[in-house]
Amino acid sequence: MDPSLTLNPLLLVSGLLFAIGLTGVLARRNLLIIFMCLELMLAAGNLTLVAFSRFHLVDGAPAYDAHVFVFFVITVAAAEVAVGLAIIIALFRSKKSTDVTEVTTMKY
Amino acid sequence: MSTLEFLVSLPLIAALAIALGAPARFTAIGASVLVFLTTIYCAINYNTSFEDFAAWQFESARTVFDMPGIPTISLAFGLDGISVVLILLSSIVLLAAVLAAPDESKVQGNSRLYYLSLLLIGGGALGAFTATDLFFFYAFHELALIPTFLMIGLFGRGENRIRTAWTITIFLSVGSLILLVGLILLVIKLGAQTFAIADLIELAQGQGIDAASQNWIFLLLLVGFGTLVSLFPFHSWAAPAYAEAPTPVTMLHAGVLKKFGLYGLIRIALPIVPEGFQHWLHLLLILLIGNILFIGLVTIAPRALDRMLGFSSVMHMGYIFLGIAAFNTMGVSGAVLLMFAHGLSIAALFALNGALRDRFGDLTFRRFGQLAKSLPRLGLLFGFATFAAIGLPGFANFAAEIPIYFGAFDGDASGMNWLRWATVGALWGVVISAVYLLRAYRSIFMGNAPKVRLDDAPDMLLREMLPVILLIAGLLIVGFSPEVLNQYIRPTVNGLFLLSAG
Amino acid sequence: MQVYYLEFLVVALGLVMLMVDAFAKLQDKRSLARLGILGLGVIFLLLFAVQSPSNAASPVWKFYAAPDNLSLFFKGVALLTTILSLVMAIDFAPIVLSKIAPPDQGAHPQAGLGEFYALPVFVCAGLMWMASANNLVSIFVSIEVVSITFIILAGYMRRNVGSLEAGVKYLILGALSAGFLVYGFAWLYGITGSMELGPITEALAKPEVNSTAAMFAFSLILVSLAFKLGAAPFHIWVPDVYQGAPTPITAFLSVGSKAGAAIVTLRLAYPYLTSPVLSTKALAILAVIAILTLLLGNLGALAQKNLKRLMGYSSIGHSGFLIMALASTSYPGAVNALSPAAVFAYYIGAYLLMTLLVFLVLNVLNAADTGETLDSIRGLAKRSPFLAGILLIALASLAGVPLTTGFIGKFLAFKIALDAGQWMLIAAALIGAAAGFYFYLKIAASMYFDAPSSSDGAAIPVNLLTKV
Amino acid sequence: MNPDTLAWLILLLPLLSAATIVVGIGRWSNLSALVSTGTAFLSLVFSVMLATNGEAVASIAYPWIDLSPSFQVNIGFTLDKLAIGMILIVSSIGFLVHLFSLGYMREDSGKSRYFAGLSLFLFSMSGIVLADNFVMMFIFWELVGVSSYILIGHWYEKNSAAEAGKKAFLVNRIGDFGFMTGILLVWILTGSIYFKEIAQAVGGVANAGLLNAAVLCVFAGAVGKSAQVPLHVWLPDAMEGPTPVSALIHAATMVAAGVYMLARVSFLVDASAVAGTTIAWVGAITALLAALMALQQDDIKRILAYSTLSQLGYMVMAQGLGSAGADAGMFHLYTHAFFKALLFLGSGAVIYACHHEQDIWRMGGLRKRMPITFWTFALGTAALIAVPFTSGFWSKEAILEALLQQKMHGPYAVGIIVAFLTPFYMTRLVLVAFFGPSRTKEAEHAREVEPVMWIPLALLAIMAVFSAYRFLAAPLAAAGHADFGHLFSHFGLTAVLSLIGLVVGVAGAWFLYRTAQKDPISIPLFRDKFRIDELYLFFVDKIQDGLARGLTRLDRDVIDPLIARFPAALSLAGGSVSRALQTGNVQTYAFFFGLGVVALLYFVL
Amino acid sequence: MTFLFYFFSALVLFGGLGVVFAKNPVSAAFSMVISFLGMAALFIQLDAFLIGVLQVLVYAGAIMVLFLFIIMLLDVEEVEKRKLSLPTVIRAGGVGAALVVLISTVLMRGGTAGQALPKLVASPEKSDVLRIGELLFGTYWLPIQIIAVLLLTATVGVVVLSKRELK
Repeated sequence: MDPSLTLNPLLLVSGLLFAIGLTGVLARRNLLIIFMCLELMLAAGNLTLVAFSRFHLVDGAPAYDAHVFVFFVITVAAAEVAVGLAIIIALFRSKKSTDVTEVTTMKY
Repeated sequence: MSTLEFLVSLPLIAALAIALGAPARFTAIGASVLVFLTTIYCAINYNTSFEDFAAWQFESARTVFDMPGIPTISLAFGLDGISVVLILLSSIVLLAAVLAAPDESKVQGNSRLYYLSLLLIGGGALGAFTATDLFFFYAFHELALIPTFLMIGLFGRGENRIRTAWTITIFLSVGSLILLVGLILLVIKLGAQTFAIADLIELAQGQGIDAASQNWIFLLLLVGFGTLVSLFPFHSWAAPAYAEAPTPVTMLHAGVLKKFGLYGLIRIALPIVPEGFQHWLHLLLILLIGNILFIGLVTIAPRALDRMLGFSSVMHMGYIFLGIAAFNTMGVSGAVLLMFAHGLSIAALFALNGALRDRFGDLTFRRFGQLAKSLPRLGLLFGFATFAAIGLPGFANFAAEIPIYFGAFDGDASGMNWLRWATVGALWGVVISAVYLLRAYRSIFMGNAPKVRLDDAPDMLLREMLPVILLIAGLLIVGFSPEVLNQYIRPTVNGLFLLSAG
Repeated sequence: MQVYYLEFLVVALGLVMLMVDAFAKLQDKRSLARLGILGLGVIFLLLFAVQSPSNAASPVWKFYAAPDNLSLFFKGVALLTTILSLVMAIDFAPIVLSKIAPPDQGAHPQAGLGEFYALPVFVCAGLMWMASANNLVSIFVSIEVVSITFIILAGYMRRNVGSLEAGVKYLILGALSAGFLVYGFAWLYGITGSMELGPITEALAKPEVNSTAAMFAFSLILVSLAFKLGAAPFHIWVPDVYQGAPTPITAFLSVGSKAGAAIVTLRLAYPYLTSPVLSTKALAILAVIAILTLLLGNLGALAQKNLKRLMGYSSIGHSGFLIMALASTSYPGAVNALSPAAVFAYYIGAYLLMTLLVFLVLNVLNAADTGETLDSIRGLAKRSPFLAGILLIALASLAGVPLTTGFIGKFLAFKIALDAGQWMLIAAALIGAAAGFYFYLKIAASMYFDAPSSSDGAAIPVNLLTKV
Repeated sequence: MNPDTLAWLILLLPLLSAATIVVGIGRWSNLSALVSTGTAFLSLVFSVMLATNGEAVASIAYPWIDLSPSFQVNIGFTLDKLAIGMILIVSSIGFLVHLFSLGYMREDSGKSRYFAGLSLFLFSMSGIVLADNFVMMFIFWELVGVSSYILIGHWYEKNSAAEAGKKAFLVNRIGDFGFMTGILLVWILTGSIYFKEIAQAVGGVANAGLLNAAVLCVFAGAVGKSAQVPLHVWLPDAMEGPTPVSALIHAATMVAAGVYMLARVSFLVDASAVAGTTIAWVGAITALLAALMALQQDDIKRILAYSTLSQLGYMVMAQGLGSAGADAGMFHLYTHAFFKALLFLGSGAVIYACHHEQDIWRMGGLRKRMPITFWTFALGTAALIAVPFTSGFWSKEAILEALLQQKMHGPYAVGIIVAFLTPFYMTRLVLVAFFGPSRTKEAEHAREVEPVMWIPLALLAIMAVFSAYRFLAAPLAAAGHADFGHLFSHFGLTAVLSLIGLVVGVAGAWFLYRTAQKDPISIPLFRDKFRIDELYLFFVDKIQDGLARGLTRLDRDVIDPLIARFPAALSLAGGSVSRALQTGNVQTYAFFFGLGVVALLYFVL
Repeated sequence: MTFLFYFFSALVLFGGLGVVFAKNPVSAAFSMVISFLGMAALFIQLDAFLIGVLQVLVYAGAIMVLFLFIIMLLDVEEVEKRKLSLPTVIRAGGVGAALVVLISTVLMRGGTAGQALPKLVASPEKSDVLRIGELLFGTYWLPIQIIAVLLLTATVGVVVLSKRELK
């Protein structure tokens, strides 16, 4: 890879993706899409981790600890998606909708 | 188990026993009598030549909580001259209150809870007055909070009783929270490793607390203790609460529990943060004059006896504060004596108020008149209690007020100062309290025939009179011979000023 | 015995329960819960048999802190909470079943109940791991075990709108907080180059550490932890989820989840609070959070009518006290200084007892189908003096009336804040505590002062296990 | 018996009697009456024994409050001439009143209470007289107030009596407020509360301003108790009590206490010229106003009451001279005690005979029907209007002389004017009540009273005439200086003016009232007592009660909201904010979450 | 090569934006896949081959399919009926923009600016798959067990939650 690449652009990309994900969570009403945005945020975290690991060499190699962490994050994300989708299905069954703004029976 | 541990646990054990099914009234009276006898025993065996303010008699202590970072907490008890007087007060009023409580069958609701709460309140007071560890000193007082709340809400009179229960509870708990902050701060600033009051005083004698911190701490203590004592302007809980609480609770609260704040000021604030005290002296004087004159005048206005008595109890706190503000042997001794006297007299007044309420319900003055004719015994006892509260010679109140006035006036002859002007105000307050109490007496017991039905209002029975007679007898004995109690108070208060003398 | 066996025993217990549920034809699946209670009880006893590690070189210690009193205490809290939640869950069984309709004809009439008892056991394991986690990875995975399982449990009663709603809310906000946690961990790793808390602490203590980046990472992590603790401004989920979730789960969530989050917060804040460069700012931000939490939680509870919701606000308020203790830390403390860890331990210990007591009573009421609003406990003192008395004591303790355990916690929190001279915090805590008096006593008032509502004047049955 | 024992017995016997009646024997009213009268008699006996003993120094004191070394209050005695003389007056009048009451209150339902009150009164009064320090005096001072409250309000079913009792107590309390302040001021100035020590220390007091204030404050006590203007309003109302009580209050006990106290502390008045002048003027004004008011009263007891006020004015005038006038004042107090007791008991007999009719215009012609009463009453009147050679003549002369000598010309002039007025209104009273025809049935059916009532009258009549003479005034030797030699050697301006006043007054009344059937002159201002009562009423109703109501409102609407309700409302509002965040919409929650993140990061970065 | 970085970065970001602005969930899912593919490429550029492959396998292969499956299951028509509401978008955008500003601040002041890409020292003897495998099942045995528990509970949970109900 181009040695002229510096850390900041990578971090910027991940930061932007994180912000985009957050914006999506805040803006969208469809639970499914909200869930995708959450995945984007997790992925942004992963990108940050990998970027840092590549810039903090251990014995000349990338820090694999971070890679392992990314591995865990991906696993957790998958589990989360599974559970989330299960809940979404249950919700859809009872409400016939995946619009979060309709889930407001409890307030104040 | 030491004597004092026995004394304090008696009412608590009795309360537990009632909760578990012991006959309520019988157990409560039995426990109160035992408490009374135990206090008498303590009083008799107290060595009155003992002038150390940082030491106690009948001491006992057991460590209950010890962790790094906070001072050791011990369940420690002890008696000084002041607490001897106060436990005497507590036990007399407790006995009177339990006697004045209605029979189990006449309690509207859970009679077990009724007596149990009374005992808890009494036990809390006894604990607070005998604890020599700051933590338990505080904690025991709070013990009474919930029972008071329940008692007023459950057994109180009037439609507003629940609101009133709230008011008193929130007011007092906020007050105690502020107090708690003050107390913890005090311990921190002293760098104490225990909560033993003796250690705290000793530390204060050494390095002490810097002036700025003293000012803060005293202010916190003043507001905290003051709220508990209904110091102006933190008084608005008192009158309605006393008016609407069940009679025995009012007797215990107005008579005994309220004195905790004053005791705290003398026991904790005066020896440990004297500079803070001096710094806020003028504020204290203004507030206590607020109690005496402002609340005094307010006391004239109510149209019903119970509220008026409630306010009068607030007003009379001003005199005790004046004694403390005087900050000399006379003033402080007088203040302690007045705590005792006021406790008995207000308890007697409220007991009689309760007797009237049992007979006639609503206590609006307009409905009454000439009762001395049909209820002569009630009239006579009420007269005694009234005159005691007015501060008539022969009753303990007067014997306490005199040293307070002299204490507050003490000093050089150069002229008037704040303290002296405050005393003059307090003297005028004596006129005011005569105005409202005599008005009350006049409109209830004298004058034209009453509007209320007298057929089903028999004169007082011996059973009802007993608590009042007990209280009035106490007042008269001490009034004729204040030395009965001064012998305890004097050395301890001297000890306090020996401390401040260095 | 090695300390990390404990969690595996718990997991094994959970597996056994799942297996029994699946293969043994149980008549009454509630015996599964009893089995779980028994097993967890045994494991709780084993806590006292933990030895100091013999295999110091094992890689496990990179992820798992050597046993100390603190972690053992929090493991105990986790076990105890789970046990009590299972006790509640036994009573709660009919309600759960009514909200998850039987799947097919011929299926076991209690289908779905077994998992309701087994999942908390896995949560327990997660909480115990949290108590010992000392590595970003293990912290992350154990937190996720707990929170994902809680999502399931909160939404467990899927035919109940409230429960489902609780599940959805916890799901979205929980995932959001997980995103912040990952992102924060990534940055923390980027700054320090390590996943282990020990080296992280050393790295952050260096004077050349970049405070902007470090504080950025701290904030992101704090967002997530504050969410788990229910601290403002990330507390918003708490009342809703508490209200919607099945009562035993609410109880579990309020104590277990909070305890786990508390110890993780303690661990993760430590490097920052000890760092000479970062501690001032870290303390300030904690103080702000504490003030907000104390006020929003306690004041929010004032006008609350639903008891579970009220407990939610109360839980926020208690988090405020916890964070207040953390925000008043001074590292390195004086020799005899009060450590926030001790305050946490006492506070959580007391909080556990009284909160679970409240929920036990609520659960009994729930099971007796009396509802969970303030109105539903009107006149409880007349219907069931025993329950009312218990609830009164628990409430007094929550309110912090002296001579109850709750007072010790509050007392310590005040003490440590006063030690630090945090005046704003103290003021907020005073307001909070005063408000607490009001709303806890409001429950008591309803029990004692009001007449029982309408017909259900009957005494409420309480089963023996709950009574104990 | 030694003087100490005697003094203690005199003091405690009445208390014992009162306590016995209250605690034990109250239900047997006759027994109560006997016990009370018996102790009164014993007191008299012991007083006489004390008097024959002469001056003594008391040695036994009871330490009441002992906060040594800073403060010690003893119950101890002064047994000098002043005290002994006074105790003699108190106990003798007291005994006679008891005796009279046995008859007068025979049928009363509250007889036990009444006699308990009398005993308490006697106890209190003895305490004041014997006190050797200010605090002790104050103690009994207050007790006198209570006793008067009990006795004046004896017929409590009557609104007027209930009010009168209360009024007496409260007005006295106002005076006591000043008295206590005065005591405190004297204490800081001289460092003592004991009369003996104060007398020694008062010379050394540097702060003259404070001393003036102190003496005036102490005097305020006397103003209240001795019913001087402006605190005189209670005394006429005190007539609501049974007549013997009026006699007791007016003659020997309550009102005398103020004068006695001033005499006791005359050294203080000496030390403060300003205070002395003020005291003299207050006395003078009281004497004048009271005499003017007496001119237009119709109630026999009220006329006497105002005359008492007026005479008290004389005494206080004398006390304003300090030790120079103290003897004269006490002398007048002594003579006045007898003739005023006589007059009151006489009027009591009249009222009793007329079935509780008190309006003089509804009497008339009693001279024939009640001869003994009439003659004794006439003798009392003679003494009061200072007919030469009666006791009142000597004592009044002494006061005016003293005033003249001390160059208090203003009060002296007022004193002379009053000397014109007194004979006028007293003659009016006697003429209307005893002469002419009976105007009502009650008056027609009046008969002479029984011996138990007229014997005291007779005894008192003797005293009224002769008490000024040395053989009877021996106990008051220092003061009692009525002798002919004195009269002739000093026969001068004062005597002449007094005699002119006497003649003019009697003649004027004779001329106006000899045959009058109704009052020929009408001066509303005098009749309405200068509207001072209304002024007080205004103060109580409008100012005090208004203030009470206003402050109540302030307390309820400002202080309570400020201290309690405002914070509570604020908390609830905060709670609403907190709850308003919970919209129930998870998207909003996420938004707050994001907002929180941004805020947090902004705060940190 | 820098071009590749920018290209894939753009892919990542536009994919992300696509998710946010997609009209219906299906296109959102596809945008997400595009984003993740770009990210996988970035991973590979950063010498994280295994992670890159996993990213493709797990996200593009599994998760997206899962999403699509659910979307189909739930009947797309029903899924998104309403448009975005403007205030929500504005406030969300506001928060997002603020976050971007804050992150940029961190990037400017956070000490990460100008860090050049260090050269890998020699080609690794072991592939990163091997290294990560060793780590995962050696050093990281405890977390992997925990993750296992997580997957177990998730599975149980999903089964319980989505069990078919009798109507």
